[in-house]
Amino acid sequence: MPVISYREAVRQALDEEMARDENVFIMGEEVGEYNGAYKVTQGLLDKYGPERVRDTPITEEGFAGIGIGAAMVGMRPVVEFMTFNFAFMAIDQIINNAAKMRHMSGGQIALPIVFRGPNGPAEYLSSQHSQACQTFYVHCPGLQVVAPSTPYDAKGLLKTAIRGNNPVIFLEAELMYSWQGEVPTEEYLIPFGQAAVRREGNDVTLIGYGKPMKLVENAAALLAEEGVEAEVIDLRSLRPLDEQAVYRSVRKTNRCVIVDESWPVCSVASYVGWLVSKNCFDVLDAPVECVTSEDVPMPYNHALELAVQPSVEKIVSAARRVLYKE
Amino acid sequence: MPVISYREAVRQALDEEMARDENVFIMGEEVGEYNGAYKVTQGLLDKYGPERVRDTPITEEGFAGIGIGAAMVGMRPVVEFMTFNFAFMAIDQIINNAAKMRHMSGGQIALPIVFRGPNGPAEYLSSQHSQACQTFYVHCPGLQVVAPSTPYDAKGLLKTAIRGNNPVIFLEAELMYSWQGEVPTEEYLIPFGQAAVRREGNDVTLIGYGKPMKLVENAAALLAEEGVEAEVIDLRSLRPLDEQAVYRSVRKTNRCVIVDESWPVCSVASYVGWLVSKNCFDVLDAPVECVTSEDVPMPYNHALELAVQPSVEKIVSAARRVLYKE
Amino acid sequence: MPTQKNDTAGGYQRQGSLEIDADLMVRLLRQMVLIRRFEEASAQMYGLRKIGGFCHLYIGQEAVAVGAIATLDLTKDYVLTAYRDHGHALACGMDPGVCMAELYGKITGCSRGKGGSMHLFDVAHHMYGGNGIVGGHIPVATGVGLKIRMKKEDGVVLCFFGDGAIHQGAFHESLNLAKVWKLPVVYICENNQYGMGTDYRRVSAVHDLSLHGVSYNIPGKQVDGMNVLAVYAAVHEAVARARQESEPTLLEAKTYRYKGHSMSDPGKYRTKEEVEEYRRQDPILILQRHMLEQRVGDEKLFNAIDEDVKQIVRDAITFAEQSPAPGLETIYEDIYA
Amino acid sequence: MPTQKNDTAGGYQRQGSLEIDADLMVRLLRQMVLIRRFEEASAQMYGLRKIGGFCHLYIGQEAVAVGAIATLDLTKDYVLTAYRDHGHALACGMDPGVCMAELYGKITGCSRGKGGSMHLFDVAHHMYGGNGIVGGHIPVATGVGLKIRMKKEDGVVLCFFGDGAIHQGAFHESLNLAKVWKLPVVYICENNQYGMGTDYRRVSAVHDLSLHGVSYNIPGKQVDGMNVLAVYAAVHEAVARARQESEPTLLEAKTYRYKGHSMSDPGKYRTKEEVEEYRRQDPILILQRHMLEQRVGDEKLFNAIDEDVKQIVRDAITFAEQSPAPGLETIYEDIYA
Ligand SMILES: Cc1ncc(C[n+]2csc(CCOP(=O)(O)OP(=O)(O)O)c2C)c(N)n1
Ligand SMILES: Cc1ncc(C[n+]2csc(CCOP(=O)(O)OP(=O)(O)O)c2C)c(N)n1
Ligand SMILES: [Mg+2]
Ligand SMILES: [Mg+2]
Repeated sequence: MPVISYREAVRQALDEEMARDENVFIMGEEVGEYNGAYKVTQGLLDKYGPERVRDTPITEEGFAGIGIGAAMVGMRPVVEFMTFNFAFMAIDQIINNAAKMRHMSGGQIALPIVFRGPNGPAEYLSSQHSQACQTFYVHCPGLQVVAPSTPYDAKGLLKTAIRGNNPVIFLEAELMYSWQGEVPTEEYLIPFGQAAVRREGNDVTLIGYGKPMKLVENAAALLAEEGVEAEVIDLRSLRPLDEQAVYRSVRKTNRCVIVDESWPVCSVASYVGWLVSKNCFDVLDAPVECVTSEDVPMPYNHALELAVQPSVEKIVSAARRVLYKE
Repeated sequence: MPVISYREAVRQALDEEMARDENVFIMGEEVGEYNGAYKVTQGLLDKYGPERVRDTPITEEGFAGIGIGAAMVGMRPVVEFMTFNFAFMAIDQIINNAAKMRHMSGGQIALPIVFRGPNGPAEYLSSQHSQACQTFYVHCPGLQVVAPSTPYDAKGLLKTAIRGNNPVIFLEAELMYSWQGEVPTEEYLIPFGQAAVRREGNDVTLIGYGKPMKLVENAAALLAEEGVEAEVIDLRSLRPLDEQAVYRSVRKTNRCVIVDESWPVCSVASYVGWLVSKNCFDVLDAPVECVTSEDVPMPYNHALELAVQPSVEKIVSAARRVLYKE
Repeated sequence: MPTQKNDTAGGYQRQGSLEIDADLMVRLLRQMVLIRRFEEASAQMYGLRKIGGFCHLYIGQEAVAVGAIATLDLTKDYVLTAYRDHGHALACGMDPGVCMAELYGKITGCSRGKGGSMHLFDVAHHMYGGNGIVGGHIPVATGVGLKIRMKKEDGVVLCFFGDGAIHQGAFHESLNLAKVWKLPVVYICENNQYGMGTDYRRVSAVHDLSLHGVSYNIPGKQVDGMNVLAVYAAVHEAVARARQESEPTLLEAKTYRYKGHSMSDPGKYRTKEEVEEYRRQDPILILQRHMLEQRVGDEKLFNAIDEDVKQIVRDAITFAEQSPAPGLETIYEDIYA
Repeated sequence: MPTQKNDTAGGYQRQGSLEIDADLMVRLLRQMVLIRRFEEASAQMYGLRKIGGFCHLYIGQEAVAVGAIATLDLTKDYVLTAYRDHGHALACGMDPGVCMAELYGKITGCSRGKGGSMHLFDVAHHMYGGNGIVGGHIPVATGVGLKIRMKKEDGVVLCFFGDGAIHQGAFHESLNLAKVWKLPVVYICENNQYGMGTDYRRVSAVHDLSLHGVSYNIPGKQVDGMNVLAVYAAVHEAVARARQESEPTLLEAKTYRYKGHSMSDPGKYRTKEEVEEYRRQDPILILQRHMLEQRVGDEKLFNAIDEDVKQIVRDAITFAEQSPAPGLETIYEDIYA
């Protein structure tokens, strides 16, 4: 199977869906002539022209809303936010229009639109440019939210997102774009709401999604060296959430650590933490631990920047805690 | 002690703080000549004039940012959002500027600003006008968030908010404005981060905040009739959160129900639910239950509208569940 | 709504270079009267607590929606507006019973009782809401225009909004893109002088709102929003430009609402005299007077229309009254595909 | 920065009705050269990975910040800008060492290593950032103007932003309120022709950005942003209006950045020739040429300034290099009062 980058996987999904359906188009800042701030849309302007690969001015609220309007009447826009930090400018459109349109029209209107772009900390960016914004969307019914952690998932989930008839928040990450992974040449789609078991084990369940998955897998490898077999679950889709996959694993391991690079309060981690605590109450041998970013804005200094985020050490340590080894 | 309305309590806090400090001023839609969309600012224009009670155009992003700028240089703006549903227009200013200004200036800049207004469901308003928006702010470090449930708390907490040097999200509710309660004539302030025990009991801890507190107290009364003594905790302040008050109670009752009128996923309820599950792990006799709004946009039809929100019956039923009586 | 009857002789009237014939005048009158009676009934039913929440009546502004939407072909054109949407909904030809049922929160309402007064939608009639966030639908309407352009259709979009919405960033971002992308959207600012209790002159740096076109190289024009024929003519011209050249236009229709902002607003921010003055320029009276002058209508016709319309509104209420409420299970419906 | 030396004779130059004396020209030149050398050093240190993340150089645009800020009295006036802020910071008189230490992420940086290149702040010099969200600081700057007005101070605010920011709703909402409330804010659009890789003409409905004043009844004016004296004169006039009449102004300074958008941008969206053409209109050269003509400076002076400035920049780097990194405990600091 060819090994390609996450960036290329996203690009392939866009390319294939644009080729497949002429209603699919891309809009956002620098997606066209510049080939994408992070080169995700490289080559698409040349292939599909400026009608379908639209450079916008820096007006997130405006173009998000324009995407919504186009989607209401049958187009399938893919709106790129240069990063999700800038989507706060557009969040009224997403929360008040995209998530509500089907509902407040009594089901008359489908809204096939994808909002995608990098999310979460990158490097040396300080506090306005390094936020993990998933909570803002996962909280809101009417949206779907996915956060693929591999090129394979990125491609399969993005194709599902584009073909679906719901507004989807599709979370990538600048630092993931160069990650490599196997992606088949044949077409495939990955349904929403299905977590993936990345590693099987009986001693502790490690749950994560998106960029921190690499840390989680590395932590699991380290734990294996000390004889702890961790089961690793990648949620992939946050809304809908595959609760059963989580419970299945925790019922086997009786211990659970959740990893999330967002702030801790009202995080996906804490929500899953509560779900597990409640629904696996009788089988849990230890409190559910969450490893999140610290509850602080992101500092610029790199050592500090790394220190506030989840790390392999923090995950290993949390796993040891739920195993009462620390 | 005089009995006044929640509306009047908020108004008194504004009035007293404006009288005390000439840097305090109010801005927002209809706060002046109209005396407030919900009459909270009644009389203040007459008393303090249009320089300090400023009617704005309908430009939430603009006037929120203007408030932030004024606060950076020593003013103490109180920004009214007609409702927090409209604050999505301004949330970039709140998340990216208000919550970050002190941090990204390395502590040089204090930001004494209050964003206040009604939050949460009112009646017959459908999905764009009836959202409980706390998660969006509680999630974000750099902000403080309070949600008083009584006139007494509203006054004391608002005065603290205005005198403090941090950006505060102050959550009221349209349907609470007419609630009555005792408020002393002498000045008092309520510090942030202190929950209130509304009722003592040993059988189950019921936790809530803001408007649903009335439901929680009614539920406790009903439970008492069946011989269940619930301890009722009003969080009052969501960020900072008085974790210890919660744990203290749950360590006594060994059972916990959390009530929250927001959507369930990534809610304050689920966060507290995880905290309790983790930090009271050894003493919990039952899984922590959350009673939230349903995970759906708000319908207009009144019966449906009520059905999606927390109710006394739902709280009683959850309490019974954690007592294994149902 | 019964199909339009051509019950007058074929007089016509020039409005600018545009010919407006008797049939059209009757149609316009009929729609304005329908909206007026529908709104009066809404107020009454609100008083009886059949309708709740925010209910923003359109009385006084009928000429704007009616004159503007009459220029459209709603098999290919589109309408979007804000929360004061009953008038636009009816002018688009939406069924008054279905609209009233929505105000009642019934399952037979256009939005299955989920949307209420502020969220009237009818995909069949190309009425795309009914939006409650001031300014929030302006980019959305612009996006409908983008679809028309991308699909090379010859439709146009009318985007209605208030004087209060024009300051929102969303409006400005939209106009810039509509011009840059050459989108067939006619932006119609219904300047009824007040955004809630705020006289627009208190919060607007300019008092001629059509000036906002200048920054976007978009033609801007003021039009008498109490005169349905003037509205028709101005929108007709803008629609033609949109349809033929795919160019946006900004129109400011000077109008007035007789009632409070919503049912809960006593309207103390304006004088009785001011309201009376505008009532004397009532859009229905203006058109009727004009029809009398042009001899394309008489009291008898007017009365017939009124009777006809009243019956339609009575039927709408009966329909709403007799419709069932949505079942509780519908709470989980209409959220995801 | 050492205090300004008056090392030329007292020649002066009229720019419009404004007198610009030799001392001022030397000061302006010195600041522009300081920024130039500081930015070159930043690029170099970025190459050495001493600085990371987004680093937006101001080279080519020096005349705008320097000419504009020179009109201010920073004991009472204020400056706010976006993420391309090194030039404004230095023009406000911020210590180059403290700025460089911030770029290095050191505890001695103005923002204690929390902010980095995009977030230079110095309350003592009334430099209020350094904001990373395009358009997001425009309302904030407007709010600083509101404080001045409410406290009846006679300060003014300069709000700098790019051609890319002018379409953001935040800009439009701000201008409307600045006019309605009569705020002493001068909005300076630094039109360096590109917002990242986007030629502004591709995304702007109008090509004369100063036209945006029209919608707000605010005077709008274009100015040659490569000519520091022209900038000085135009801003001087706008500042006077703000100070005396408390009225906002919109200025569009036509300028150019020589480097990529940030350090990671190869700048393929423009030709070498275009860049070369602007380099020939280099703001430093233009001023030097002018000073030579006016006989208020010579090569010797220019070299002396350059040597002096280079030493300042070397010292700044030494300071940054030798400063300690912030301790891990600082993570929890500077968040709440
Ligand atoms: C973003 C937002 N802010 C505030 C409101 C509350 N609100 C509803 S209508 C209205 C006034 C709007 O006035 P205008 O645009 O002139 O329309 P009109 O009501 O006159 O038709 C306000 C402030 C809202 N719905 N949305
Ligand atoms: C709201 C927002 N959207 C997008 C970005 C990403 N971004 C950073 S700078 C920039 C270009 C801005 O161009 P301009 O305003 O002309 O300023 P210049 O860089 O030319 O100084 C963009 C798109 C951002 N920082 N904020
Ligand atoms: Mg109005
Ligand atoms: Mg630029």
